[in-house]
Amino acid sequence: MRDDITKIRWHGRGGQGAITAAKIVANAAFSSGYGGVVMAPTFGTERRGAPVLTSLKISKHKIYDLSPIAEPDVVIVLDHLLVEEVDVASGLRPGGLIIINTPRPPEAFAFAGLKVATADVTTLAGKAGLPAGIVNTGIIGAFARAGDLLDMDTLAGAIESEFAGKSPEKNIAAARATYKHTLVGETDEKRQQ
Amino acid sequence: MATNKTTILNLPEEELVHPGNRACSGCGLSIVYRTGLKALGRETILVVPPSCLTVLQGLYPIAATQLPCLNVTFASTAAAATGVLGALRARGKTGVQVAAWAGDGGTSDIGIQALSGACERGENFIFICYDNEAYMNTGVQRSGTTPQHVLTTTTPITGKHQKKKDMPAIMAAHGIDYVATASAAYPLDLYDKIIKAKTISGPKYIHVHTPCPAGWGFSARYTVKIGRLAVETGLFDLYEQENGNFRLTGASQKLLGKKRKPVDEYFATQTRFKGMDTEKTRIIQEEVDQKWEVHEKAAAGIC
Amino acid sequence: MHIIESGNVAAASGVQLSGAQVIAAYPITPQTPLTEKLSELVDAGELNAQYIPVESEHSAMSVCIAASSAGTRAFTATSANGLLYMNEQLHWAAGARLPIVMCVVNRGIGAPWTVWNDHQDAMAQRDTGWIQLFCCDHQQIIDTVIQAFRLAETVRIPVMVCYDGYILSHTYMPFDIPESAAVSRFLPEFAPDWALDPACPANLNTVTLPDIRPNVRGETAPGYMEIRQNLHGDMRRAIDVVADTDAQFAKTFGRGGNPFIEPYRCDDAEYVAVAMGSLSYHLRDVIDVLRQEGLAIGVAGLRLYRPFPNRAVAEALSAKKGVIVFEKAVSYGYEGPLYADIKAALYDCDHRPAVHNYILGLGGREIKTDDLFDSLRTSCGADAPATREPAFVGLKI
Amino acid sequence: MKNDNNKNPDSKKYACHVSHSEPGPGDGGRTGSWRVLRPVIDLDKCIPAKRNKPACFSCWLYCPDGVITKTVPPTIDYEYCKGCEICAEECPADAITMVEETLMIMEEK
Repeated sequence: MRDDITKIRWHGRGGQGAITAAKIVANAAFSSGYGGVVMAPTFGTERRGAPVLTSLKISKHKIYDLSPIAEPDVVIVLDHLLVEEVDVASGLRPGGLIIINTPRPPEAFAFAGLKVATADVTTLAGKAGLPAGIVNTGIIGAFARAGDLLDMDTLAGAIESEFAGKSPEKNIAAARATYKHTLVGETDEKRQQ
Repeated sequence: MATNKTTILNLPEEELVHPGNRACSGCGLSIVYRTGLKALGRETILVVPPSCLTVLQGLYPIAATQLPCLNVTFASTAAAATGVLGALRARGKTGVQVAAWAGDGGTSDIGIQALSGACERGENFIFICYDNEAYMNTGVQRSGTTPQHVLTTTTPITGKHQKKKDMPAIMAAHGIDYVATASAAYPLDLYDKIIKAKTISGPKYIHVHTPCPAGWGFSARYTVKIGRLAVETGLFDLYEQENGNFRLTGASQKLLGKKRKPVDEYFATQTRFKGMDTEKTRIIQEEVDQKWEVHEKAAAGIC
Repeated sequence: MHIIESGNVAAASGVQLSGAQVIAAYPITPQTPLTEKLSELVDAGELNAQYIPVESEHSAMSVCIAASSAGTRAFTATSANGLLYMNEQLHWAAGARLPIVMCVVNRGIGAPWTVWNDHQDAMAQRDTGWIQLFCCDHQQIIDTVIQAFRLAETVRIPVMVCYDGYILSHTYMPFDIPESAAVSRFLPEFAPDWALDPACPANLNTVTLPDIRPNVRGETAPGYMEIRQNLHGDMRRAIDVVADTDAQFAKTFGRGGNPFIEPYRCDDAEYVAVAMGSLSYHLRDVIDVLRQEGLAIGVAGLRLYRPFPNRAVAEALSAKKGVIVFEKAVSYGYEGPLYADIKAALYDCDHRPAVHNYILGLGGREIKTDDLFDSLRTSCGADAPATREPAFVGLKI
Repeated sequence: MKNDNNKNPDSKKYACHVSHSEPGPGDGGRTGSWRVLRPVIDLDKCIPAKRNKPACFSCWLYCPDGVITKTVPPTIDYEYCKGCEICAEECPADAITMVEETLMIMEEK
């Protein structure tokens, strides 16, 4: 199948804003010349608080397959408790990246053959002045740092447009602070099965 | 009443319904319709679901009605009136009345959802229900407003077991500003109520008791007489409920403090009441008496 | 201007640009965000329309019927059981020749309840006299909504714009929002020949007799059957108008060119997969891989389902070895409705390809790319089964 | 509303058949033929006729088909009168009698 598509799967909880985060990244990608951008939220009846996931596919070319991502390149987890609840690494390709909002360091997570990046977005976003639990913009900073698709300034611009007229400054500050404090671990070859 | 009552002499002469239509001889609806259109006037758009009125109004390509009319599906009358109103607003057209005109089945049974929705939305229309107390267009089947014990083709032997649905009360419960009842036997009272309804904005509901010779089993000659008897026995009351204030009108108002005719006098005139016996009649007479006790108290200011 | 938004917002933007004057709205998943967006546009003063929050889908179509009869451009949207609840109204709107446009955000039908995508809702309404157009992505959604108004108002037949629930309605992707001034040129203000009006009273949709009858001037007026035949005839003629509308749209906006069938690698193909909606795009990736394997295969996305473009279908498919029809609906007790229609369109051809039928994705069952490979390899092989029974793809029990 | 501003000339080619009825009398035919009994006004009893000025008009008010005129004296359009007898029943002066239609026809001959 096509190898020109970067597939990013977002894990969050209903109401946590994973869709908005994915949309911001989608806009940043599109404005950076990625003509093929598809963001597909969980299809269903999920309610506030329940685990949800969102698929984001990015390519230079138009994307025709809109089916949910089964084999992601990147997984982004907005709430580290989900790691216990959901198989967040399901289908992640060997050497793939998993970004987790957690106070713990990457070494604390045992994902065989995967690169783990962590940031305490909850604390950083709070310090940036966002209400408790708003982590969807902060985690974009971790994506900018750990991923190699889009840079922080481009993503900050996308956050600004998303929250245009609704004081984007705190959200941008949360993302930039997270960018600074993201810890990126090494791929743990030893744990690879 | 602040407005002057219309008399036969100043009731407009112009007819908006053509003769030679398909209504039955002696049709109560024809009296109601003919009078109603005089009150509505030419600056009106009608909305009509299937009913005897569909037949009265004429078969393609000839219309007995001289007003524009949209025929719609059975359940959709008030929603269609809503759509006409929306279009008039969109076109910036003012001064046109939208009047929905349905039978009792089309109002109280299949049409009640759309009607309730339109009232809740506060649509500026007049809804006229002509109540001939059964599905007459399909050949006399029971409806929600068929009175208790009445024989219809779907209550053929022991009559309808349930009581008549009080549609005007349901409409009043929507909190709309104008609910009125009227009768084919009192065209001038009906005329004045429609004229008043035209001056009120928001949903207006007028429920018109409409004798049907074929469906009720009486000679066409007595359409008006039987309509009058329903009022004089206190079975059907003429009233207005304006901004929530209930007030008997016309012939019903005149019955206050007077002796009403016994209900069996009304039952005896129609074959649909063949199943009535002394006991059933007694119970209904009691119910009517109780209802009128409330009327009397209300009129005397005792609540 | 390009934006990244959901399919429902693409549809709402199309409605906004088309200047719908009366919008009837009733929520149902997955159409609801479209209704919400329209209410937002009206509330914000960005769309000058009467937004009427009705109490049922039946009433939503009533409002559209009445508003259209009274001379305004009317729109509503629904899905699944909401569409079924409108059924008699759909026949009414078409019989009354009202150019209403409705988005149908395709969803499976209960019972049992499902909120997920298939095409059973729209397919079940194929005989209501509505034109049915299917969209594959957001650009097609917004473009098709705008075209639908012009098409409907030209042939005076209502149009359904169908797009996949969730897969398109809730998915975000980039699309271009056409310039408002260009849309106004493409789609002039609605100016019907007649409308409900006290100045010129007419009684619309009256009881019509089996036989013809003179009117008030002594001229012969049609009977019920002539009126119905006229609808059918105009539906058939609408096929050309669909093509013309598409051509005019392409001239103005530079998009289009495939009004009936959107072909992908079909020219030299021996086999062609046929599907409607987003699935036809999904199949493109599968076809690319099969091409690499040496299989001469293409995919044809059917855009117009009713009226059925049978000549275009015959032209596109009759010379092929095999046609593989994938569809998200069943005519219970027979086969896939699209399959039946395609076979019928090929009946008169000198050469008739083998036609295969796969039913998949019912009630949102995930359409696995691997399953598409398997189905296509099975039907394109030298020993492809000749069975005429539809095969259900993706069953797990 | 008849509209001549239709900017879409193609649309005129379509929908030549729709069920739009125009107002006119006699949709149900000459309904006078439905009649078995004919209402005949006795002008010696009829109130407006007797007083020679507008009065009463109960027959006009209650006639379901609107075939009685509000004139002095009132007249009945026998072409469309269905013979329901309501006018005869409601006339306060008993001025209207119902006469066998067959007798009337013989008399006319």
